[in-house]
Amino acid sequence: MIKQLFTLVSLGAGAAILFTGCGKPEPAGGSAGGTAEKQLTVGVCFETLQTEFWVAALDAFKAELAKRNIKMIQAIADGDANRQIEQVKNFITRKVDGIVLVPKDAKACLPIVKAANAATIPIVLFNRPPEASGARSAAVVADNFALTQETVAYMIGEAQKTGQKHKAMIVIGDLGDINAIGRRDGFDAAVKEASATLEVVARVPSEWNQEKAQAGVVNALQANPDISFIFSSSDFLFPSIVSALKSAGKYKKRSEPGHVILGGFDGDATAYRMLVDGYLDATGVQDVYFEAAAAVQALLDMREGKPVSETIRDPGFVIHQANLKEKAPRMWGANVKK
Amino acid sequence: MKRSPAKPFLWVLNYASVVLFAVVLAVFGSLSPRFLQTGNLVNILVQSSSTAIVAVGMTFVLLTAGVDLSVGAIMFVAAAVAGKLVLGGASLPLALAVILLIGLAGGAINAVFIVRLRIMPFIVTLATLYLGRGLGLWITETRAMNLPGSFLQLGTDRLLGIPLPVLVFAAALFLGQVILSHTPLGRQIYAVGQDLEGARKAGVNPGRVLVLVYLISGLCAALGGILSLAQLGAVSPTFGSNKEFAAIAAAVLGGTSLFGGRGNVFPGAAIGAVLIQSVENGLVILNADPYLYPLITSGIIFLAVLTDSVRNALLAKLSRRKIRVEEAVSAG
Amino acid sequence: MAILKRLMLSEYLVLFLSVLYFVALAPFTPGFATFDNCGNLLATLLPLFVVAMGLTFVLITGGIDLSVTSIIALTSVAGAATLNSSTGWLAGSSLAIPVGIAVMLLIGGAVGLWNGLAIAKFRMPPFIVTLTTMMFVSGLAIWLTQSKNINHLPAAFNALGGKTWVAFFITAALAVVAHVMLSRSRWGRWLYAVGHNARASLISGVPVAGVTVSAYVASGVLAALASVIYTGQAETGSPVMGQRILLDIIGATVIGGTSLFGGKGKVLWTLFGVLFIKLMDNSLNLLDLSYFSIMMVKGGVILFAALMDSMRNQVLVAA
Amino acid sequence: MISFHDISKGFSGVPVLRRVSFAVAEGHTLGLVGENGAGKSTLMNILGGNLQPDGGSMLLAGQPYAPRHPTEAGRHGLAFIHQELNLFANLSIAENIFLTAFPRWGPFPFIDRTTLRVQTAGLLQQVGLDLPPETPVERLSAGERQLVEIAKALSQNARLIILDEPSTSLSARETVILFALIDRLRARGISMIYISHALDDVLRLCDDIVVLRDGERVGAGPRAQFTSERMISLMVGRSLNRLFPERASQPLHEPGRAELPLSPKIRAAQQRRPTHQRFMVPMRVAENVETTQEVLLEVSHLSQPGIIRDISLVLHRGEILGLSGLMGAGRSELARILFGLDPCARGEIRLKGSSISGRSPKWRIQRGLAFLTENRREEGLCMESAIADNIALVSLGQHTRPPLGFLDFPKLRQAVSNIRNAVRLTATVRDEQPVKTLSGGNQQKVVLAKWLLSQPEVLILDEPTRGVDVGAKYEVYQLINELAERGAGVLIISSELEELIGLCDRILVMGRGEIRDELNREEFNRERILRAALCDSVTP
Repeated sequence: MIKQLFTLVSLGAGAAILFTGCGKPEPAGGSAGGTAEKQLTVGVCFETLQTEFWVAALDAFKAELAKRNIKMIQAIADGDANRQIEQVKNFITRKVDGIVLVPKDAKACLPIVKAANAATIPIVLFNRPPEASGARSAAVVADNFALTQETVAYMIGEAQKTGQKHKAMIVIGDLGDINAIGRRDGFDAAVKEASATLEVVARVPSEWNQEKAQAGVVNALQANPDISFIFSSSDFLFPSIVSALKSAGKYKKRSEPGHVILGGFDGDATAYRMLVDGYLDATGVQDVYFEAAAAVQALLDMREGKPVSETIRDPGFVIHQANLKEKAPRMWGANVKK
Repeated sequence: MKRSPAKPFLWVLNYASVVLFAVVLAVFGSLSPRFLQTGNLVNILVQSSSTAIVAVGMTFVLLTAGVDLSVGAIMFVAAAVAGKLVLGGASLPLALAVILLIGLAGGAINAVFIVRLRIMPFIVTLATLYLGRGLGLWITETRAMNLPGSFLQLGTDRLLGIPLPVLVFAAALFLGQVILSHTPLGRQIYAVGQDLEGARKAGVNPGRVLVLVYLISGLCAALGGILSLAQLGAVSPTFGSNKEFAAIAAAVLGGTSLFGGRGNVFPGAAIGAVLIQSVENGLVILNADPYLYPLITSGIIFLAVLTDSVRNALLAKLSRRKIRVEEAVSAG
Repeated sequence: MAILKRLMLSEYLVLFLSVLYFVALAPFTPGFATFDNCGNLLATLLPLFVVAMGLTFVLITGGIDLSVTSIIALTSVAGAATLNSSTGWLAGSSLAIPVGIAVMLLIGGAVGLWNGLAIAKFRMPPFIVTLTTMMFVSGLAIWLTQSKNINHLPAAFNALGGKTWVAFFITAALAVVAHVMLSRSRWGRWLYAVGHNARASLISGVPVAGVTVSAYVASGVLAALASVIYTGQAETGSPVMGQRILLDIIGATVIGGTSLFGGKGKVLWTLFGVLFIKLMDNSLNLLDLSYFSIMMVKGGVILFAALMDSMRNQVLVAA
Repeated sequence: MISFHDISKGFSGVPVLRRVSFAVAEGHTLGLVGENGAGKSTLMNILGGNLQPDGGSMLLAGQPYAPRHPTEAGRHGLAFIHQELNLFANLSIAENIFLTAFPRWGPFPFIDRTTLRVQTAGLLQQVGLDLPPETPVERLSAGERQLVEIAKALSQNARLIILDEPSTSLSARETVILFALIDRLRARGISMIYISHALDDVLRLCDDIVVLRDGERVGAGPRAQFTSERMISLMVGRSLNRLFPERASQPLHEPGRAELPLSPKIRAAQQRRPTHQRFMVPMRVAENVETTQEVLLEVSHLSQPGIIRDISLVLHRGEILGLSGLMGAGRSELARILFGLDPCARGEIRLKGSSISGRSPKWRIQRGLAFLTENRREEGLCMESAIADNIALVSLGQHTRPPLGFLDFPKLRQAVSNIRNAVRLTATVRDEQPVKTLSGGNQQKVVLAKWLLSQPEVLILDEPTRGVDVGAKYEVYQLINELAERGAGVLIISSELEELIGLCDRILVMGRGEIRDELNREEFNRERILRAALCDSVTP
């Protein structure tokens, strides 16, 4: 009994330490020295941190806000729309001066935006546009659909150069995730035009899970050893795809014969490496830095009542062998500290 | 009881999971010739090896009427730390050793809370699931880590023409089954699962048994982690998530009871894991509509468990009659 | 020591812990103890409580229901598909909302019925049955909607969840009914009896199969009702609604003191459990912790609560 | 061998053992008797290291002995054979016997199956159990399991074996085997403590006898000094002049027994029969007292392949019908079929004229059928839940309040307290107390109370006095009598012949799932019954 009590107390202490230990957000997020006028606070609420892209984006915001000496507080909804509502309400409770929100999806965010409006706190939606509605907000978006379509179009161009017909595979993300769907649709749209050169023989659901992706690709290659065109809905799946290709002995540089045309989305470090090494043909890159800066700027403008356009488009860009040198600096994956 | 007329029929029921497995193979085989190619069958084994091994550990736990929800988290933490080490220039063997150690440590933590502090396994491992996931994300800074090729080597290397993962898979199964059916510990595990208090009265030390069981589970989780690392060559923030459910499903598919005391590693857990993987494999090979995957997989699992319980009901009936006959004999 | 003992034995232990937690953190947590925050807390607490109630019934019979989250998802999209004002089958009709909700409850009940029958009639293990149901139903929800969300829900419907006081009254009413059914009805007694000893109950004339099935149906229906609130709050029918809250639901119910082995549980306990979990969530992200530390603290606190509970039981045994 | 000196033990202040002292001589068998709750089990738990005494000491073979843990007791050569057997149904006989001492392959941690098999076979032969060692225990009858337990004790070459109620779950034949075995063991110089309510067995088997009452030693000495009468009077503290109340006679009245508040109807019935004023139990019909020709239960040509064959019987109002036979003769199976728990292929069951074949137990209960199973712990009670809840379970339906049909708690509470007085549940136990905290006798009374509350007309009682102490037994018998006298039909299954002979109007003898013989009260005769039961087995 006493022993138990002891353990209990020590455990409690442990929890407390955890609090204080984790209580301090990473230095980048911390306020960089107080200045004369009241320091602004911005709440950043991400839907998830499950892929490198989101981490990079969060870092981009940390950097951007630190640069402007704005305090940042963060919350991650871990993929739960209702929890996200709760978290933003918490921001409002804390009277932040602005909110950056990566909504779980384009529609579920409406009540959030309304709440922010009600509290007259400017809110910017990051990376995903809201549904048309009365709610006032600005949105910084890179269009999954358009950018994917562009990327795949480029890949198809590469494919046509080879002059023969290609069998294609797409690795689809989590069917419950709006991004995954946007990219899938982009792929389909692009492929539809090119039915002459391309036949889609495998659609592998990955649930954003590397193991499933890897197994899926291996199996697809088993079924169609002659697949020569693969699009991955996210760059973070490339390690799995590569290992699958390797085990099938199909992982070849562009220069080598039997090269499989590879394309992806996000533009992370892996993709960058693969581009440099000449394995990857193209990937659709979202310009995180542009997006972060634009979002923060929009917030400030809204505070000062300046007009801000409903949606700020991140053109994004397809990076490929041809434009690698020139585009690399703006590819977030090329700059991620490893 | 040897003379029971229903014997062949009973055999079919007894090996329901095996039969179902055969059916699945037959169906997919008939739909796509490629499915039954050795290459593909090997793929299935390789791909199911990780889950299967975790399921082996899970079977041990389930046999004691416990559950270990933390296996996925343990995999993640172990892989994350190992990844850091390797990227920090540590040697591969060291990394592997560390993974296994972390697995044991995870198991030990669960064991302490369950045995010493007498908290329900479900809650303890639920908590360690959260702790582990959080810890892992902390270590990886929620970034994906790409590991050097040496890991992938493990996944593709072959010994006597058999891929390493399959060998590890086989070894784990063999070991697990031997421990369960041919060592005192194994039989005591069954006893504890059947009736913990009774076991204590009978002089078994349930604490010791439980501790060992959770250690084994942790170790198997780590081993499973190594195998998936060997196939992925990377650690993503989702590494090992939902592994616990996959493992439990596999074990239960193999006829292991969640109430303890009944089940086995072979064919049980093995068949369970391989069956699920074959279904997903087959679906990809047939290029099925992605939306259908969960529907079909769950359908088949349900079917397997259904046959299993029908079988139990029938067995109960038959064995009741048998008892009567026996007693009539022994009374005569 | 004596006072500590009494506290530990009290069935309000979890409530005390929650209050303690609140008081302890209020000073350090900006905006924790404010009125609107308590509003938010309530808003997020209500639907979770509704699902957890259903789970409580099932746990009392000695089963478990992992399919509740998938029921939330399916009913969410089914309801939305019925009553949304753009593409809904009943778009604009005055019947839209009642029929839509009826559809949701019907589906929830149907899924529960499926679970119940599989478990009671075919003696299948609840865990695996509801696990497969979870996989199937959530897969179905996503398939039917082809991953798309459904919105343009009528304001009146959104109010059911969006307006916290409405949700509050719905939940309160449900809680009272559930409580009375458990403690004052014959059905309630049967539920506990089945959880304690199904064989003895059968021989004592308890319709064991019926009782079991009814528990799962109740769980399904309550999940559907929770879905009404969630959907209203999100103003959207989403095929992945509530996908990630399963562990929260089970955790809350069990922390409240409901036993996973059946025969033990109360609506009130579940309320405390839910309160505890939600307090934790809320405070943790007010504290601006990075989300992996949130996970870890959560784990720690769950262990802590469980430890309290097991100590309490040992005190009980000693006494 | 072992000696106890002033052993005292109390639970939360309530003394359970008061300075108990006695000794077991080397190679002797000591009979330990006493009512349930007299402290026998507590004493044995202390001996076995499950409990620590508050005061006093023990000497084992002259050495101070204070086990802290069951395993320690085992190491000292003590072996316990408990009332509820501690075997693992999912393991084989061999595995159960050697669970903690498997023979191994030399230094390796692997079980040496062949040695295991051989050794087990040897042990099974010693205890006279003719089954393959790898038979799963779930296939064994209660009696066979008992023998396995003893084999286990032998395997640990125990010097002191404690048998707690070993014969209760055994059929006549198995008892014979057991007793022979005990004699052999004693011949081998093994000391034993034999705890039982079957006093004749104690007299037959034991060299010395110790009687406990309320935690005190009230009698001790060599067998010669005892008769069952004396033991009973010592145990109960008052002398019962009869073991069995006479049928349909004026039951004796003891002071301090609870009076029941009676329904007007019953009261009216009483006015007519003043002799039955005492200890009434609520009954639907209280008119006809003598055994009548009115048939309550009629079973015709009931058959279930492999279970029972062509069973026909009638049970009249006010009759007590005994069902005798070996364990596994199909008695309990028949009962389960009658109650609708197991299927039956052919034949018909009629309750009060209307057929109830194929109906659910619930349906049968509502029409006045009640079934007290032989397996209290698994089928009779919810051990974890409160006494009151257990008692109320069957009759919740009769205690609801319109319009919503919610439970009427005051009414329910009243009914429960009436019934618990009627069955004379020990006054000190509280209604909220979980059943598992009760002694076997009180548990059985709770089961009875549960069924009496539903006011049945036909009761099927399967081993109603198993594991029940003498005093309680007597009260159970009286309850059964009253029920019959007040117009119920009782079908009672029992392995204790005396019980049936003392209680019944008629006895049916079953064997191999058939009815072998039928005896009316005047022709009751042990030999004939036994012969019918064991006609085709070795006669004792």
